Amino acid sequence: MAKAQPIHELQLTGITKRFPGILACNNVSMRVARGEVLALVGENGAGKSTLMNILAGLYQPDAGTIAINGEEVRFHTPNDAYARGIGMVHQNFMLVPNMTVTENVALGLKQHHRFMNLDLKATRARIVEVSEHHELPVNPDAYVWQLSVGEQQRVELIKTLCFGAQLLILDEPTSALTPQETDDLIDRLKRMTAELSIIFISHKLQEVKELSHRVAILRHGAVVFNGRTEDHTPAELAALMTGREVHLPRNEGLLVEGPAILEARDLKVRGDRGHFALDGLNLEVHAGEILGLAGVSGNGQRELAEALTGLRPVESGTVRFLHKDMTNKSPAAMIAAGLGYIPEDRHHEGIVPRFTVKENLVLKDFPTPRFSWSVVLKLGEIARNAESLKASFDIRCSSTSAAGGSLSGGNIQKVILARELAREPKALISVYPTRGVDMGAQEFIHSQLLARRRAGGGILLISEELEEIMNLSDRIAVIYKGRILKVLTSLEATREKLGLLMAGVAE
Amino acid sequence: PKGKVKIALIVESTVDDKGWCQSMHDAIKAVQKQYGEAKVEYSYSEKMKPVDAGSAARQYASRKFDIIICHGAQYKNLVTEMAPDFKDTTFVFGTSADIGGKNVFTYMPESEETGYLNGIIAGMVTKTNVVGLVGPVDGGDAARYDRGFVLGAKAVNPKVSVKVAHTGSFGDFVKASELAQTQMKAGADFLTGSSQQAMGALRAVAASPDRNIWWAGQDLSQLNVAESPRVLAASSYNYTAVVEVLIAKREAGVKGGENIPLNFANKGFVFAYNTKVGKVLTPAIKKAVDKAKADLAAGKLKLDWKAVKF
Amino acid sequence: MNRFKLFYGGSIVVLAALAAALGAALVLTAIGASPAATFVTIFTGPFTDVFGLTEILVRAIPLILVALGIAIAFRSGIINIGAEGQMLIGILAATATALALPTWPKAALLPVVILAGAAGGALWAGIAGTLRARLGVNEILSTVMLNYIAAQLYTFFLRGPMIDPGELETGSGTPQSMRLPEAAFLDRLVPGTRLHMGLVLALVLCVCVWFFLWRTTWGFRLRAAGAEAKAARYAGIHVPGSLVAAMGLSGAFAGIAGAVEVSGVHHRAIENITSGYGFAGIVVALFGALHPAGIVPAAFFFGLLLVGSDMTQRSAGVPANMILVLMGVLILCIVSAKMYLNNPYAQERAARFLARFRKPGAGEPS
Amino acid sequence: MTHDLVYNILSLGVPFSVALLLASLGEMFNQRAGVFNLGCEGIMCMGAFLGFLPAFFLKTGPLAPYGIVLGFAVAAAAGVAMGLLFALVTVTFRAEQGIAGIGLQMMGWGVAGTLFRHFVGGVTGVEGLASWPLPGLSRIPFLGGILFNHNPMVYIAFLMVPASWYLLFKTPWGLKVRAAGTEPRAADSMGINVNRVRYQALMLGGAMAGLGGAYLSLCQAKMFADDLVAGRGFIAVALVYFGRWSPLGVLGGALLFSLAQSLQLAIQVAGIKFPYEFAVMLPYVLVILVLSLARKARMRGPTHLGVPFNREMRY
Ligand SMILES: Nc1ncnc2c1ncn2[C@@H]1O[C@H](COP(=O)(O)OP(=O)(O)OP(=O)(O)O)[C@@H](O)[C@H]1O
Ligand SMILES: Nc1ncnc2c1ncn2[C@@H]1O[C@H](COP(=O)(O)OP(=O)(O)OP(=O)(O)O)[C@@H](O)[C@H]1O
Ligand SMILES: [Mg+2]
Ligand SMILES: [Mg+2]
Repeated sequence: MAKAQPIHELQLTGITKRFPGILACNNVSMRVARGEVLALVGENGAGKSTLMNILAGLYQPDAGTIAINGEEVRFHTPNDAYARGIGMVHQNFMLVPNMTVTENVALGLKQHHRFMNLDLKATRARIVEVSEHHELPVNPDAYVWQLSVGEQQRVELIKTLCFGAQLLILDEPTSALTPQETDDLIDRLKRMTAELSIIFISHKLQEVKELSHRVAILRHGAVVFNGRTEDHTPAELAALMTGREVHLPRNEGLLVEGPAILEARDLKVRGDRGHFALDGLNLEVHAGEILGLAGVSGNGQRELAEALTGLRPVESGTVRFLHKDMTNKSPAAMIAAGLGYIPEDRHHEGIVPRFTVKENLVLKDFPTPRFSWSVVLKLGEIARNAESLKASFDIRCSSTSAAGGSLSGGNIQKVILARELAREPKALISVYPTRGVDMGAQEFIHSQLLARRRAGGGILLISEELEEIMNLSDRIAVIYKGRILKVLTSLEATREKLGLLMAGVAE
Repeated sequence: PKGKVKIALIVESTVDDKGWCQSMHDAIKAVQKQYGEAKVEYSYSEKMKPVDAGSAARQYASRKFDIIICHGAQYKNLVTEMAPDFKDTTFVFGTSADIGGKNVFTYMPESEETGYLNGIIAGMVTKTNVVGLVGPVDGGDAARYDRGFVLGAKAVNPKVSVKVAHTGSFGDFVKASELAQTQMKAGADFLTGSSQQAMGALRAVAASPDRNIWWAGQDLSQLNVAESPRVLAASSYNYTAVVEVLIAKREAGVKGGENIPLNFANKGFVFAYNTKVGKVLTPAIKKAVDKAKADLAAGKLKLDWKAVKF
Repeated sequence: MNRFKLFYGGSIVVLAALAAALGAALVLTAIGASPAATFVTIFTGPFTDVFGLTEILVRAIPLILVALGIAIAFRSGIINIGAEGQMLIGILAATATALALPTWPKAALLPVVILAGAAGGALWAGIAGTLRARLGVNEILSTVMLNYIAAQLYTFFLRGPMIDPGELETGSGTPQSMRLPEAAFLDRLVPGTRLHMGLVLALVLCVCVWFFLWRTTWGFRLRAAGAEAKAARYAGIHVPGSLVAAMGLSGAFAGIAGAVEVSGVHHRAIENITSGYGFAGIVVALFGALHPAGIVPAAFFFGLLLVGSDMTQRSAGVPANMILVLMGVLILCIVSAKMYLNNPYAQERAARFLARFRKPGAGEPS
Repeated sequence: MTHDLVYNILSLGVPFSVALLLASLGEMFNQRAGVFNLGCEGIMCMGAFLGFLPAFFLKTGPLAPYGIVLGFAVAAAAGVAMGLLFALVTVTFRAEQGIAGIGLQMMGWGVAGTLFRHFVGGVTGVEGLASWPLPGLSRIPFLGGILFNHNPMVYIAFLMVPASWYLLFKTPWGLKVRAAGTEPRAADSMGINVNRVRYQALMLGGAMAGLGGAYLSLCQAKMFADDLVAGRGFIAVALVYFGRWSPLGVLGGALLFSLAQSLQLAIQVAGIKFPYEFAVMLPYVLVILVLSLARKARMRGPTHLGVPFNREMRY
């Protein structure tokens, strides 16, 4: 792969792409100049990823053209796009977990493929070179499965840069990053604009504002707005995106000290790699409050959620729920006792993708008398339940008999939310509930969580979005290396304080 | 025969398996040749699982076949159950020593006799006093052959040790070959075996670099194949005689109700030396074998094969 | 659009059938047999008389039963290639039970015999299920191995403890059990044929399986665990338990198939009794889309194929192995076609392709 | 005495493993690339028959020595063809791999049997490959006879273990294969033609299964018969799971199985009194036992095994 010619100008004209029954991109035209950052925003399912996949050579457009420096190009495979200097970091990481970073990069670096011999040394050297040049530290010999999400994101970036990208497409690169990592990334990207152009997709308008020069907004596959970023506030952009005003709700309630319903005492729990991910953790969630759990991911959040829900064995310490000792009780027992859970991985933990929406909506309650006579399912009741939840939670799906997996991420999240809230849980553990979800859906999810709080449920909200935590929580606990470093009331908490605590600095 | 006779054969493996199924097939072919195609019509069905055999037999019966030979004891049931529905048809199955219904013949090779003769040769030829027996499954006529063989070997050579082992299948040629190799490694310089898989064992013997390892078989065709320089003797079931008896009895109006044993006395077996192996078969051996054969034919020698345990 | 769908589906099926016929014809011609005569025999032969018809059903009975079990396992996320072995153990259990209770009346004995078969199959499959759930032993590996073990166990019992004493007395020595008491026979449905009550049982069980999987909480649990184990675990379902249960049930059906074969057709345990139903059942289950409503027609079709192609060696002079070629080629063609039938992407592409001819140069269909 | 017994078991068990080893290594490539080929048995049948055919026809002529080499070549070619057919069905048409495999197995078995009937007619032997003791090495006491006194295919097969390892872990193609079976989307996004890689893997796997089959007919049984392969293809597939998709693991599985086979035959021949059926079961039981007792290995298999790749179709 010879180094691609610089891209002075990229022009998309009239791009149209349809999938069975869906017009994903509808006559889209846009333009990116050298050194420019174009932000592409829109609701879930607006067609952003599809458009970018076309640009990256993965999909073939049904109509329309791509021109680089005024010359029309056709990309039949991703190779063609790379050859012209277009590199993409996909929404879902495109990394092979059981290979090393070097091997992952080598996969695409065809110039290091010799006959019957893979020149991993050269690839490794190239990685080191790129990572030093762009200040993106990475261990080339680590296996991808050993890396944190942030590190994987970095690997994706390095990979794309190693291939010699002139135009970098980033599809929701920050949706799984911590605030620090996000800031870091944005900084780096800003510096990179000296050498390349960037197309940046995000649901976080703050980032869009900070990074991009221009914004294009997609709605239902068509461009509805295209203009300079500095001329518009995030609120205006959100309104353009959804077609209405978006207000993320805030927790305005008074701090009421209800009884503690969910408690963890001296909890010690092992993580997947065998170390103590929770190391003597103490925590209390009270009825009628939202307890935010702030922290950089990987400090034991996942293990805490799983230990509380009975999914992960507790080595020592106790879990009490509704004043009963529930340590190492099965998930079924916790569910029956009234614990709700919105898991991190919505696609594989939250729903059964091949089950219909209505089945997914009773995934936890199907054995209860409401949905079954002894062992026989009440299909009518299950369907009625689905229809009413579909309406009250505004779940967008063709019918409640559609496969859960065919819904967009935001709608899958609504299905989970509907299922968990409809059970009126005494306590709810909610992990990264709005990751990758558009503004409109975020607004909805937040208001639902607040409504549950008002109804007297205790909520443990695990999130990395300080914005989200500060908006919703009554109290905020900061987790660091498997322990709670400090608990603040929402009045005490500031961005700066939390940031320091999350970095492990306790006064 | 006076009129035309239609014969059908149902077999579990194939008619070219150089073993159990082929011997019956060849016999019917021989009879057909002898009487002329105009007199004997013949059709066969191969690879018949018990359930398939049921429908094949019924199709033959409704197509007015006179004699339907189900060549395997596993077909016993279907014959027993079908026979009353087709009273004009002669059903035949074996191996079995049962007496079937009015229109059912059974046949039973008393294979301990052929085994005994091969055993005598083994006992006298072996230098290492280790003899290998490659068995398929320990049942039916194979079990009788194996036990007869042990009796024969012990009768002439008390010091001989017969290494009996089974592959657990009738048709796994590769396993039979592996087993034969194991036996040769364990010192066997004479091997034998029955059923179609025996060919695998014989191949192993023929491929052995040791030119002093011998074989005695249970199929005359083994005397005329590429491996025959290793084969000292072989015997075969003379199903031709059985088929002839079946045709004759039917002409005479007897449709069944009898068991036809195969033994040396009724010429149900043919036994032959390999004439091309030179001096290995000493006159003493031939003498002992011929005497045993004559005694068996005359009924003077009774083999208590059931007493042999291994 | 509907007319298009019909046309699209139709042409795919025709193409697949043609490809299968071509493949088979190639081999037939190579050995000098007539393809036309062969095909005519296969697809019309069994229909020429009542007996042929009933024979199709006789084959379909164990196919349905095995396939139902396979469907339960696959739907529950565990792959069962061990139906052959499970049938064998089921047959042993059923036969032993029937022989142990010779005096029982039919109404009591028959259900017990079939349940014993189910228990035997369930036990054997349960080994693989437990190994997978407890120790993570891949079930493809263990079921393949257990098939061989079951086959040896089967001859061991038929040759030893369960051999018909008559076989020993007469010296025939054939490894087979005694004949079952008549009370353990499944009644014949059509006199003069081998069609037996097992058909009714199989069809009833189809409805039961459908009800079980889609109408009960048990089925819901199993299906959820199979479709996405993680999500099922998060929803409070005990996934290892459901794996063992699914495998056990699956084996139970194979065991029933075995028991029904013995009680309905052979009336004693004999060698080679499973006739490859354990493998064919997998194919039937997958053809039937792992749904009872699909399994029944698929089993009939395979029954026809088995009976029809078996006839070819007698009426068209085709060697027995040709049956395997035909079935193999047919399977390959049908699975290939199937993916095109329910693929909306391919459908859309075809529609667009056609549209190009209808309105030259104009846009897309909607 | 025990020394001899151990020697016999080992020196026989090693060549017994070759057919399984070849086929399993081939299947390992298939599965590493994401395709589950249950039709291995069918390919072995075709390999066994077509490998046998040249050796059979050239048996008596002056070309006899080349018959065997030609046989292996034809078997490998037949394997490639069968692999291509399977690829067409499962990669291009994206058919369900499990059923397609059973279809291929039936077809291979049937075609081999039918053609055998027509062109050969009955169970027949061929000269087969003689053993080639390696000069020097074969005279090492004990080990020499176990490792270096076999026919050339044994050496070739064992050399294929490191070769496969190298191919899989040290070459660009191996990298592509591993990616195609684990994260085909990732591979695709980096410009790797996932389906082409799968085609190639299936062709290679087919060739090796074909060689495995030919080993049975040309080296082990030195004959062909309708049922020669007798389920070894299924065992080969199972051994890939046993070996957890690594060449060394597959070698371990093949050796364990065939040494157990050799052991059980030796036990029977030694005349130990118990029902032989239990001896015959031994290898199968042992494989399950070893896998049950082994700690769960960390390396997970190709996670997209059995899933057809389609860039546009999701979930
Ligand atoms: N491979 C596909 N097959 C079928 N339909 C698809 C496919 N990819 C996308 N679509 C359709 O195209 C539309 C656009 O999807 P796309 O992934 O581009 O959305 P997006 O804007 O990236 O959403 P998000 O913000 O959630 O990432 C979707 O509504 C979906 O219906
Ligand atoms: N095979 C498919 N057929 C039809 N539509 C699909 C298919 N796969 C995905 N989609 C649609 O594509 C759209 C975007 O899919 P995608 O997986 O990018 O979801 P998403 O909203 O980005 O979720 P997330 O980012 O949370 O993973 C969704 O609207 C979804 O309904
Ligand atoms: Mg997207
Ligand atoms: Mg998204």
